[in-house]
Amino acid sequence: MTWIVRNLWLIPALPAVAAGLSSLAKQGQRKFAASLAIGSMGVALVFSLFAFFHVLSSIHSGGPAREVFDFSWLQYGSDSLKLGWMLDPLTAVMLVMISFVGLLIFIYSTGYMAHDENFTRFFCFLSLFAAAMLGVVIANSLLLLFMCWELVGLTSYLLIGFWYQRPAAAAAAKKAFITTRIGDLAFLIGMVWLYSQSGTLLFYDGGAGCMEQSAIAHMVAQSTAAGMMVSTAIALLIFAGAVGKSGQVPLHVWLPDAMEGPTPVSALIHAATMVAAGVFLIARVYPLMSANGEIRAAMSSTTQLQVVTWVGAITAVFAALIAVAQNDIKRILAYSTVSQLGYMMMGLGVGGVAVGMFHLITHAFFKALLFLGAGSVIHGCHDEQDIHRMGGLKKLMPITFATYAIGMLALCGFPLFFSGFWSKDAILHAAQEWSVSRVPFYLGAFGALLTAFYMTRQVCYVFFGESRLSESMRHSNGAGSAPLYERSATPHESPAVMTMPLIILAACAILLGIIGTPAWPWFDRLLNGQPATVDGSRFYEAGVLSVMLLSSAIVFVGLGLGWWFYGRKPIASADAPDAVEELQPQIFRVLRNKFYVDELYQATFLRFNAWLAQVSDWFDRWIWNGAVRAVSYLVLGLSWVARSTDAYVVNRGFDEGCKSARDGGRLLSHMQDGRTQNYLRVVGVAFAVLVVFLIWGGSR
Amino acid sequence: MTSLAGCLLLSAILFAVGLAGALVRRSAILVLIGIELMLNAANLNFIAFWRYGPNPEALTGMMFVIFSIGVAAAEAAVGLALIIFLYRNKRTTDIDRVNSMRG
Amino acid sequence: MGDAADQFFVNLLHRAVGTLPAGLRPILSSLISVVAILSVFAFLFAVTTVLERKGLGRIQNRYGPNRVGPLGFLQPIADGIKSLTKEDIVPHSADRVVHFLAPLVLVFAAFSLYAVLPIGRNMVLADLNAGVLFFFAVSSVMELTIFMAGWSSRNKYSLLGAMRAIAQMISYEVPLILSSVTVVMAAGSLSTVDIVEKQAEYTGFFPHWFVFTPWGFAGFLLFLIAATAESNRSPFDLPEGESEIVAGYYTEYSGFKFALFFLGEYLGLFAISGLGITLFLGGWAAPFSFLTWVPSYLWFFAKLILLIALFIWVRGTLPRLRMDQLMNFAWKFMLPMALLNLVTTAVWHFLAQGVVRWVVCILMIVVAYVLLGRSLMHGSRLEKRVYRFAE
Amino acid sequence: MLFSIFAILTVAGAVAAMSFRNLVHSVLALTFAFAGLAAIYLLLGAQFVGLAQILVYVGAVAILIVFAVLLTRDDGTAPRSILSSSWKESAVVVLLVFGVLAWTISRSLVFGQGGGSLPRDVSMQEIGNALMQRFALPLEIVGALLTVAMIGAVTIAVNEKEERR
Repeated sequence: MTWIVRNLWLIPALPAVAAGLSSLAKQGQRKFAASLAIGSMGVALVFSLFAFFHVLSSIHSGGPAREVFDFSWLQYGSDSLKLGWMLDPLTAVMLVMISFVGLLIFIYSTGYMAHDENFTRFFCFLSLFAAAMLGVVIANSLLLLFMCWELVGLTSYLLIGFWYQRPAAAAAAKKAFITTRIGDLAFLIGMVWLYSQSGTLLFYDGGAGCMEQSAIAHMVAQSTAAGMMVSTAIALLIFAGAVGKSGQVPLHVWLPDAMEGPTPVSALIHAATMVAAGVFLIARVYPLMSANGEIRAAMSSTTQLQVVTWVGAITAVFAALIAVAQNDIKRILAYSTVSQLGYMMMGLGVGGVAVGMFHLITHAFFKALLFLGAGSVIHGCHDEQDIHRMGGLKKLMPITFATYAIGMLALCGFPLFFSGFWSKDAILHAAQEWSVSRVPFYLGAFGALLTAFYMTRQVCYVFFGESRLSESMRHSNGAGSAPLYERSATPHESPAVMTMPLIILAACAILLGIIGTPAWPWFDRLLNGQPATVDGSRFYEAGVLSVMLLSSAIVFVGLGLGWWFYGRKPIASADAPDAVEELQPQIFRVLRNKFYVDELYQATFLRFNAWLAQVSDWFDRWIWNGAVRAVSYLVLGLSWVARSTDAYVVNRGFDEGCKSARDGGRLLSHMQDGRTQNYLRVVGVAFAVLVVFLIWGGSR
Repeated sequence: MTSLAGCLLLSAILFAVGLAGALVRRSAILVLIGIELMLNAANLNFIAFWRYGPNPEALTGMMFVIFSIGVAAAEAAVGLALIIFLYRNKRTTDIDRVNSMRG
Repeated sequence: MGDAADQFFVNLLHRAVGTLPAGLRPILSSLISVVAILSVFAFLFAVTTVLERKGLGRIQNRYGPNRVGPLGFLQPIADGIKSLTKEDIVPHSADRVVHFLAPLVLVFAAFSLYAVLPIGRNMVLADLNAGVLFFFAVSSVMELTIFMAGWSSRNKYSLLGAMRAIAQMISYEVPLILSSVTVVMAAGSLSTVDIVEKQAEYTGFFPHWFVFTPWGFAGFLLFLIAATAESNRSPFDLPEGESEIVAGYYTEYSGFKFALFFLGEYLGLFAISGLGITLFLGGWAAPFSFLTWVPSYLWFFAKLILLIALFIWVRGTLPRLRMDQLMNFAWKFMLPMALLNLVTTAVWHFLAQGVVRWVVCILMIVVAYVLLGRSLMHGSRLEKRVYRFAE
Repeated sequence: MLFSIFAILTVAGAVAAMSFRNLVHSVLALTFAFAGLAAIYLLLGAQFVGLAQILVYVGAVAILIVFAVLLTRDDGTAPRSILSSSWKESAVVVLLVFGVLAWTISRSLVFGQGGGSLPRDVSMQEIGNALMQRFALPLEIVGALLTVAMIGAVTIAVNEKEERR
């Protein structure tokens, strides 16, 4: 076992140490904290590159693709709990991605947070997050992974609520934390179940691991009460954790709110790395996901994978639809993140690890790029986030515009030159060949269209036309925690420390596409642990070319539509209503004159979209929030359920029903008078009853 | 009659007395005392079962009591700290008047 | 001949008991030895009072008591008669029962401390295999009695004194116990008898007392200081600091009860010195192998007298501390040193015999001592005095 | 014989502790009860536990409670009765619990069977080995718990004035 494998723990350890040290730093010591965080991240990146090339060489020399290092953590009785880390292509790729993007975002943050007085705290949290995330990636034990997973959740909570003075931020942080808890609970149950089944939580332990043949077979063999295989049940439980963490329907509600945090955080945590952790988790436990009974061994896709696919596909379209109707620049990106995550899940479901992971990697780069660009825009416009109030930034912030455009094209999947195209194309191709159903394929295609559309809309609003910022200055006099620096009325290009990362990321967003083309499926092979070969003929394999053509066509349609609606003529003023929300007669006329498909479009799609947005919004507000609350107020659970239902009725307008329900709630809550002795008395009675019951049970 | 039953009866009586104190009195400190008493009753049971149990060599009951004494010390410290804090805020230790948790 | 003299009292006891009916033997034998111990140490108490007063007198350049009897050595008798005949005043608002119980329980506890002290070969009342633990358990009861005394007599000085005493005793109980635990670790037993047996061996003519090891020496010093504080003697006599709070927790006591408190204090002092002797100074073991013919109990009492003399000397020499100084000393110096001493003992235990472990252990202790002292000194700058515990 | 004496003393102490009006008195009675329990432990051959009981409860917990009592003088507004408002129901519950316990013991198999022979008292070495080997993990956990409890107690009860100083 080589040095790098034995000392892989150094990679997360370094940022962790940095976090610890900078937590001791005083508020004033900005340079110290920042340099510490960035330095540690840089070293971590170097180590990650070592690891990466180690894996490459071992693959090309036909060596083992996966090396693990286990150690026994604590001894209880005769048994012992083992933790460990592993180095395999998946880990290596994720390591490089995280530490690289993380490093760039750290550098960017020094510029973005320059005016915040809690600078050191910010970097302490960031480093802690990086440490936890790297820990997730290298973990070879589901337990270790879970610990780091929770740590990641915690840091996300801390960073969303970084500006805790804002009630919105605090609420968002709480929401994110609690919502993900729901998924994590399922995850925990699944983990415990897995342990009880396989007796270990190590993934790979020389044949004894829980992701290896024997354990899988053992789990496939049994079946639960509902008749489903134990492996399926566990896989679904774990998937629930992934759903919570990477914002799939129905647990996506927290992700848009998470944008209350500082933009670098949104970029690092809620676009590039943490939300991808769910996808990574699924990829990590893929053996379990694809575990199939001998009976149905013939059929390619397992129940759990089908669930993953469907959830992913639905999420992709669902979030994309919402994104079309948003006005906050960051929320648009957030919803697009959700939908892209849906793509990844779908890719995992239909096409296996490589497809999903490839999209994860490319998405990490261009979405980080987009967020940082948005951050730069916000920074330049003095914390203005409403795209109606921007515009004309193309001239004022040229670098930002260029990089943002690249990112946007990559996200839309603009053909041939951008990484997003190849990864999304791979997913679509896999979806098309999926044996179970074609519907995910169509959903994905539709999602791609929408993606192109709303990104175009956003870019038009933000960068084209003439600036509407001056008037917005009147509207928003210092939003929330606007850092106090001289407010030049005109937006300005951000400092180099912020634009450099943008440029680098943009370069990556273009170049990364190369490693995943059908002609040279280097990434795919890498994850499967084989060297890759260049072969142009693969383009002409079944369906590849057609799918490519189709998707690029979709992209062009989307871009075209977007441009048609928004870019063609500059938006008049900040208060001018959205072009598509049919409030403007001339756009109506134009559309009608154009071709009547658009009217159909108007009548069905936009209404549907608005309605769907409302419905989902309503869902967010009542159902899922209600659930979250119910969990949080366990003591008043019953009465709270009553409350949320009666609120639901209020929405529909049945007041008397609501009143009765509320009375019921109050009644129930009266059981909780704060008298300790009453509780104690109840305990005593319960004890007596229990004893009597047991004795009689025993005598029978 | 120092037999197992004797110990059990004694511990039952102690438990009941402690419970009475914890339930009937209104002073928070005395409630805490009652709880301590109940704890000791439980300890007595452990010792008794260790002493008359199948294999005293295992020392399990004894160990349990040692640990429970340690935990009881911690519990007393924290409980009294809480009571003092309560007193500092409400100027009373009468738990009839401490019911701000009522739903 | 030495053995006969050594075991004289033991054999005597056996003889005396042998004449009795078999049923009563165990009870009566222990009863007899209890009586013996009571009388011996009560006598020692009487003698010590005189010696202390005379010694202090000489230190303060005056004669001590020298009227009653030859050289005033009958003074204690006079004192006893006086305290017996004095009127026993109980404050009106006092809590009579507790006020009455406190001195009795104190003296009882103080006497029961001697149950586990081996005052000579085979001369121990009860060889519990948790003897040291017993000692500390009982001595912790004494704190409660002090509280009873202070609280029951409804007097602010009494209560203040009691609070001070309890705070001080609890704080110093920690280093006391920790420094004794080192010995327990080394001897591998909690039984005082075993501990003494362990020390009663000789290499050449040199004994295996635990004082003669680095950790033992440090432990002994810590033990001495903590013991002084435990028995509320100067320079740690804040609880009854006459100039501050009249007489501490027994302000309201008079006559015989006061005498009982006095007795209890001194008995506690003897007992804890005896424990120190047992743990560190080899109990009844002779200092040199060629002196083993001297009866063991004589050695014990010789060492006891020596320690008492040391205590008297200290009392005559050192001024009284301030309360916060007291606490700081306990928690910032004694406790860390005691803990480090534990570690040192473990190191000593696991290192091989020879020069190395001496060097290592001495270095550990000395370095720690210097560093700790430096750091504590470093913080202390002259500033306005804050009566944190007096307010 | 001895056992029953100690038992009676203990119960008397406990009852007194629960029924005294003056809290300090009840604490003293409580220590009496604890001492009785310790004696019973010694009687049952659990020397270490008995002495630890005295050391911890009489030496530490009692003092702690006494301090708490002195630190919380209740203001005069408290109603005269020492019984809580809902003491009747509580009494019923107590009787119920005790009845159940006694009934259980009375119909359990061990009832009426004579005591076995006293096992040779366990040496400290055994206890130490057990603590250091089989029960090492619980020991460490208890240590951690005590540390945490100490810190927590200090932080809860620390006086704001002293904080500022």
